[in-house]
Amino acid sequence: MGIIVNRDTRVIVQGITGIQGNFHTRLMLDYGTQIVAGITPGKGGTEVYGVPVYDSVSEAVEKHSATASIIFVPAPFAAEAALEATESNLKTVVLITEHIPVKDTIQIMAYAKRQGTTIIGPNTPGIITPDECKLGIMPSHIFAKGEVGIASRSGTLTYEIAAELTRADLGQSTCLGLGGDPVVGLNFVDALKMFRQDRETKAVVLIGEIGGNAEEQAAEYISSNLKSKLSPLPVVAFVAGRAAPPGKRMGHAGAIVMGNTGTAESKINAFKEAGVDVAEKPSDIPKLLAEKI
Amino acid sequence: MGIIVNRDTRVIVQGITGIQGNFHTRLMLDYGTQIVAGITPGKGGTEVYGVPVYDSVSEAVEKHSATASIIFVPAPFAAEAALEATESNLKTVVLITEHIPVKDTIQIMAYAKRQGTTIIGPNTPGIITPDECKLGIMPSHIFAKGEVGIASRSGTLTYEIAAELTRADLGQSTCLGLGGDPVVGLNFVDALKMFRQDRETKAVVLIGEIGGNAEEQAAEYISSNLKSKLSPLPVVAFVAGRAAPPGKRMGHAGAIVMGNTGTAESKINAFKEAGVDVAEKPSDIPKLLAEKI
Amino acid sequence: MKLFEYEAKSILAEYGISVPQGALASSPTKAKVVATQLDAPYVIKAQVLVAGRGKAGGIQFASSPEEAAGITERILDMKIKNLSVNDVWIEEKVNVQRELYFGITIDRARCCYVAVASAAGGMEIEEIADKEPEKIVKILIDPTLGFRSYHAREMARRLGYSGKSIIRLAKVFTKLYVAAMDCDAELMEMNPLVETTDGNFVAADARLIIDDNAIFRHPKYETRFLSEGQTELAPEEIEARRAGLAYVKLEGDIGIMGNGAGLVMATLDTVQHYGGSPANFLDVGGGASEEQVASALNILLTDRRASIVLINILGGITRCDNVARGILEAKKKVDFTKPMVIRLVGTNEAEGRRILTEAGIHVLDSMEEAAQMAVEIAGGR
Amino acid sequence: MKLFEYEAKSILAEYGISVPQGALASSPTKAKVVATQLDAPYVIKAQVLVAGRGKAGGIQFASSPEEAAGITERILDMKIKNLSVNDVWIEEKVNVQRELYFGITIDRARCCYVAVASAAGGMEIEEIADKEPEKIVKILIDPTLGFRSYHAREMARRLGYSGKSIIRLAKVFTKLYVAAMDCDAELMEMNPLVETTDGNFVAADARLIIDDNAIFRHPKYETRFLSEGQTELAPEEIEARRAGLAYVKLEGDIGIMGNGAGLVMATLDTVQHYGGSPANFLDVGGGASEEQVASALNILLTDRRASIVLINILGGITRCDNVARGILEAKKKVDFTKPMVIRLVGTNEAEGRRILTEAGIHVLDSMEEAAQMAVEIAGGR
Repeated sequence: MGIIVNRDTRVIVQGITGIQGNFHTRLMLDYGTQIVAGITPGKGGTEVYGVPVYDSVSEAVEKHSATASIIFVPAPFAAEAALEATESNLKTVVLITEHIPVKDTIQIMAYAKRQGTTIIGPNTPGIITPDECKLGIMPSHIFAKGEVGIASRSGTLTYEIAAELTRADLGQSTCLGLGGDPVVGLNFVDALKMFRQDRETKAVVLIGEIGGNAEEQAAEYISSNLKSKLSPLPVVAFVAGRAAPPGKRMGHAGAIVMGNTGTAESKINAFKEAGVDVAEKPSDIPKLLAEKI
Repeated sequence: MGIIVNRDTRVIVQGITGIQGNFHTRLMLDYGTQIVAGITPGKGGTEVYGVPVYDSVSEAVEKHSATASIIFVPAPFAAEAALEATESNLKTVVLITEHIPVKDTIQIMAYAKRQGTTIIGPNTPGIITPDECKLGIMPSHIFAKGEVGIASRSGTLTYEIAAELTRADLGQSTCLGLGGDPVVGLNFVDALKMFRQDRETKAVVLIGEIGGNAEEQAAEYISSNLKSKLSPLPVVAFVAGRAAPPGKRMGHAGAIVMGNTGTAESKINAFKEAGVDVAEKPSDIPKLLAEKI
Repeated sequence: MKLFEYEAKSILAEYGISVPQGALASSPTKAKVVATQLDAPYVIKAQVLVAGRGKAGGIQFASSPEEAAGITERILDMKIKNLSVNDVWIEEKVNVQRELYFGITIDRARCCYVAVASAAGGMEIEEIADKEPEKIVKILIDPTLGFRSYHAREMARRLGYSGKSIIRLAKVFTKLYVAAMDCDAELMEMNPLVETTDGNFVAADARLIIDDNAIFRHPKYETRFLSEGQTELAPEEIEARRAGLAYVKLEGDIGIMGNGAGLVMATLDTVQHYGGSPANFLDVGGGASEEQVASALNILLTDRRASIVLINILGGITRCDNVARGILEAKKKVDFTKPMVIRLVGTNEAEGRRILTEAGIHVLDSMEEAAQMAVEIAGGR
Repeated sequence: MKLFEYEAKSILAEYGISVPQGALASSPTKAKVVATQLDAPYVIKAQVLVAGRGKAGGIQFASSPEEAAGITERILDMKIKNLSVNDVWIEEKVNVQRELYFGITIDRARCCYVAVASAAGGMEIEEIADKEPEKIVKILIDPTLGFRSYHAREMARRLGYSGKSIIRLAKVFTKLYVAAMDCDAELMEMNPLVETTDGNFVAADARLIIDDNAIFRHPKYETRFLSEGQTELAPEEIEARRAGLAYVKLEGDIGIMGNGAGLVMATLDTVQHYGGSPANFLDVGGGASEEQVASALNILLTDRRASIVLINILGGITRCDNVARGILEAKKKVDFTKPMVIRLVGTNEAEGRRILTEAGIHVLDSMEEAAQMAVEIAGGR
C-alpha cells in the first residue's frame, strides 16, 4: 500500500543511458523497483543492466504495459520527455530534472491535467514506498516500512527527517518529494488527500520551506477536512527558512520570500492556527509524532 | 423543439455595430429571435435597435444569461471572438464569418471541444428552427414549421431546397448550415445524431458537396445506426459538384476535389450503398421525401 | 495560394532544412551561367504550379552547362497542362540512397493538422496511399500540443530508421512543421525527401500551398496573390479574384453565374444533367452589389467560348433588383451580346423582373427550366 | 536574472509599447550631452537592480542639462541598498493623467501565468495588494489559450476604462504578455504605466526578471548572467554561481555549507535557534564532486566576516569520502585557517570520517550538536 507507487508499479526510465539515469537505474533495480524499459532516442535496441532500451515511450509502454516513468533527461529536453510520457497515458511521471524553465513546467502541468497524469516534481528526489517501490534518487537505507506518510519540498532535509523517524522506529508508508521548483505537479493538499485515503498511513509529516503558499493551503485543508472526529489524520510540520532574507533564492528555485509572501512565519502561523504541531528542529519530529500515533 | 436553437435561446450578437451585424440583428429581431445583447469592443454602453451593447462577452453573458452567440466579426478578428464566446461557456456559437484562416478554426474547435461548446460554421448561413429562433442570415420567408430536418454545407442551395420543401407543404423542424469551410464545428453525423433525438424531426435532408469525406462518414453512420427497425430515420441526400474539375475550389474553401478524394461520385455512391436516396436535381427532393414520411 | 518549388525550397532553407544548391534561370544563357557556378550533374526543373510536370517532361538532367542551356531552352518552350514555363530551377543532383515523403496537411474530419510520412517517396501522396497504404505513417497533431520532437522521432522509427538517423530525420520533420505553421500552410511537403548516400536528408522537391484565407498575415504574398503569371490561374480567374468573385474556368460553352457556391455547383450539375457543358463556375457571393454583378457578367460576356449565358439568382441577402440593374449595366458596356437565360427569384423579385422585362429580357422561375432552356439554345447553335 | 530598467524598456519598445525618450549616462558629462538631445524636464534614475530606489533618492528631476549633470553626479556617488550606481537613465518626463500597474507573473498554486493590473500604479504591487486590494484586477492565463485580446480588454474595462481607451490600453497589455512569454519572464511589469494627459499609454518604469532556468534560451544574456557589476549579486555570489553552487550572502559570522537547499536552510535555522548568526547560505547540491566541495569551502574560508565554518553533509548521492577529500584540498590551498565543525553522515561515511580524523578534524553525528557547537565557538571569540 502507501500512495501512488507500490510493488505493482511498472516503470520506464527516460534518459536511462545518461550518467544519472544509468546510476539510479541500478540503485532502483537493487531496491526491487520493477523497471521494465528505458528510453533514449537513438539508442533503441541496446540494454542497460538487462533493461531493454527503446527510442520512444509509446513503443516501450505498448510492449511492457508500463504505468509510470522517471525522467533523468537534461533540462532543455525534459519538457518534451514529460509531454511524451503524459501523451502515452502513464499514470505517474516523476520528473527528477532540475532547472526546467517554469514556462515549460506550466505547459507540462496543463497537459497532464487534461490527460489525468500525476506529475511528481520537477526538481524532486522522487517517491518511495519502502520495501515496495523506489522511484527516485533517495538513499534507500534510511527508509523503513511503516505508518508515517511524508510529503516534502526538500530532498536532503527529507532524508534527515526520514532517518530520524526510522531511528525512532517510526517507519514510513510513502515518502513523497514534491519538488523544489515554484511550480510543481503535486502539492501538500494533493498529498494529504491521498494519504487520507491510504489505510496504511496513520500520520503525516509535511516538510515545507519558504516561498509560495502551499503550506498555508495545506493548513486550510487540514483545518476544514482532517480535524473531523470521524477521520482524523494527525499532521506534524516542519518549515525551513526562518533565517532566510527576503528576495533571495535559497537554493531551490521555489524557495524565495517575495515581499511579505512566502515567509516561514506565515507558514508556521498558518499551521499552528490549524492545530498542526510545528517542529522547531528536525529532531523534534519523532517526539511530536509519537504522541499522536 | 427542433435541434440546438429554439424559443428559449438567448442570443448575443458579436460585431453588432458592423454593417452585417446591424442588418441581420434587425432581421433576427423581426423573426422573433431573443437577442439579449450585442458586443463591440469600445462601443459598450450604446444600443442597436434597443439591444444593449457591451465591450465584452463575459459582461453581457453575466448580465443577460445568454446561451448562444452569433458572430459577424471580420475574419482577422473572428477567431478571438469565437474563443471569447467559448470561454464564457455559451452553449452554441454560430460563426457566420467567411475567410477565417484554417489554423485559427482548428484552434477554435480544439478549445470548444474542451469547453463543451457547439460551434456552427465558420462560413455558415446559420441555423433556423422555424417560428422559434433564427440564428443566421437566411431569408426567413422560405421556411415553414414542420417535420423535415435539413443539414447542409451550402447556403443558397439550402434556400433553394427549403423553398421547394415549403412549396410542397413539407415544413422544417430545424435547418442547419454546417458551413462551407474545410474545417467546421458540426458535420453531418453530429446533425444526424441530434435529429435522431428530436421528436419533431421525421426525416432528414442532407445537402452535401464535393471536398472532404463528411458525406461518406454520414453514409456509414446511417447504415450502422439509422436503418434499425426500432428507430428508423429516413434520409434523402443531394450532392453538388458532379461537374466540378479536380484541384479547383468551387467557391467554398472546402469544396475541392483532391486527387481522387472528395468527388461527388464517391459521396453519391456511399449514400446509395447506405440505402439513402440521392436526388438528381434539387426539385426531386420533395418527391423522394414524400414517399418516406 | 501555391508557391513555386524554388520559393518553397528557399523557405525550407530558412528553417534549416537542407536543399540542393541551385538557382533560377529564365533563359538558356542565364541557365549556362548559373550552371557554371554549380557542380554537375544538374537537374533542370520547370517552375510551374501543377503536379505531374515530371511525366510531362518538365524535369530533365544535364551533365554540362552547355547541355543545361539546351535543355532549358526546350523546357521554356513547353506548355505543361496548359501553363507556360517562365523559369527553370537548376540544381545539383543529389546522390539518392532512399526517397521518402513527408508533409503536413489538414485532416478535415478530425479538425486538426496531420503529419504524413512514407518510406516510398517520389510519387504523389495520393498514389502512395492508393498503391502502398501500409507504407504511410500518420500522426494527428493535437492543436494545443503541436507536433513534438518525440512525434517526429516516432514517425522516423516507424519508417524503419534507427540510431542517430532517427534523430537527424526527426529534426527535419519538426523543422518542416514549424515552417508549415508559420506559413499558414494548407499543405507543405518534401517529396522526395532524399536520404543521401552519405546519410544526410535533403529536400529534393518541395510543395507549399498557403491558406488563401491567411494571406493577410503574409504581406509579402499579398500582391502576388492577385498577379498574373505567378499562379496557375487563367487570366479570367485572376480578374474574378480581383473583383472578389469565385470563378473557375471550365471547358464547355455555357457561361454560368449565380449566387452561392452550392447553388452555382448545382446549376452546373443540372446543365450537365440535361446534356450541356458549362464554360465556367462563377459565384457572385452573398449580398452582391450591382457593380459585382456587372463585373461578373462582363467576364462571361467576354469569354469567347461561352456562346450563351445562364444566370441563376435566388435572392436572400442578394436583392433581385440589384442583380437586374447589374445585368443591364454590363450589357451596356460590352458592345456585342449573347443569348441570356435568367432565373431570378427571392428578395425584391417583382422589381427585378420588371427591370429585366422592360429591357426585353425573359425571366424564368425555376433553375431546372432555365438550365434546360440554356442547353437547348446552346445545342441549337 | 534581473534586468536594468533601461534594458527592460528597450524590450518593451521592441514590442511596440511606448516608453519615454531617454538615454544612458555613466558620467555627469555624458548626462549633459544626452540631456541636450532630449526635451526638458528630465527624470534621472539610478540603474540598480533593487526595488525602492525612489525612496533612497535614486530618482530625481531636472529642468536643464546642467542640472541633469549635477544630479547625475550625486546619484552616481550613492550606494542604494549596498549597491553602487554605475549608470543613470535620463528620460523625458511624461505628463501624467493617471498611473496604472500592469504585470505578468506566475501563480504558483494555480500552475499558470497570471496578468495583474491595478488602477493604483506607482507603488509596489505587494503594497497595492495590501492597501487597496479592491483595485487589483487579475486574470489567470490558461496555458493552452494564452492571454487574449479579449482578456486584455476585459481587464481594461474592469480598471474603469471605456470606449476607444479600452482598445488602446488592451493592446499595450497584450504586447507586454507576448514580450514576457518571449523573454521567459518570471516577472515583467510596467509600474507605473502612465496614461498621459493626451490619452496615450506610456511605460514610465519597467521591471523584468528572466527565469534563470531559461537563460539557455536567451544566449545574449548568458555571459551577463555570470558577470559582475551587472547584477545585484555580491562578488562571492557570482563566484559561487560560476562554480555551479547556490550561495546567498548574509550578515552573520558563522559560515555554513551543506548539501541540499532544505538541509542548508534548516542548518541556518538551527544555528539561529541556538542564538548564532549565519554568514551565508551555501548549497553544494546533490552528488557534489571533490572539486565542488573544495570551491565551496574556499568561498567560506576567504569570507572575512565568517569566523568559523559549519559543514553539514548528509550523504545520499553525495559521497562522504568525496566531501572529506574536498575539505582537505580547500584547506591546503588557503594559507590561513578557521575553526571547522563538521557533521558528516550517510554514503561512505566511515571512509569520510577516517580521512578527516586522520587530518585532525573532528566529525560529529548530529546536525543539532554541530550547530550548537559552532554557535558556542563563534560566541567564545
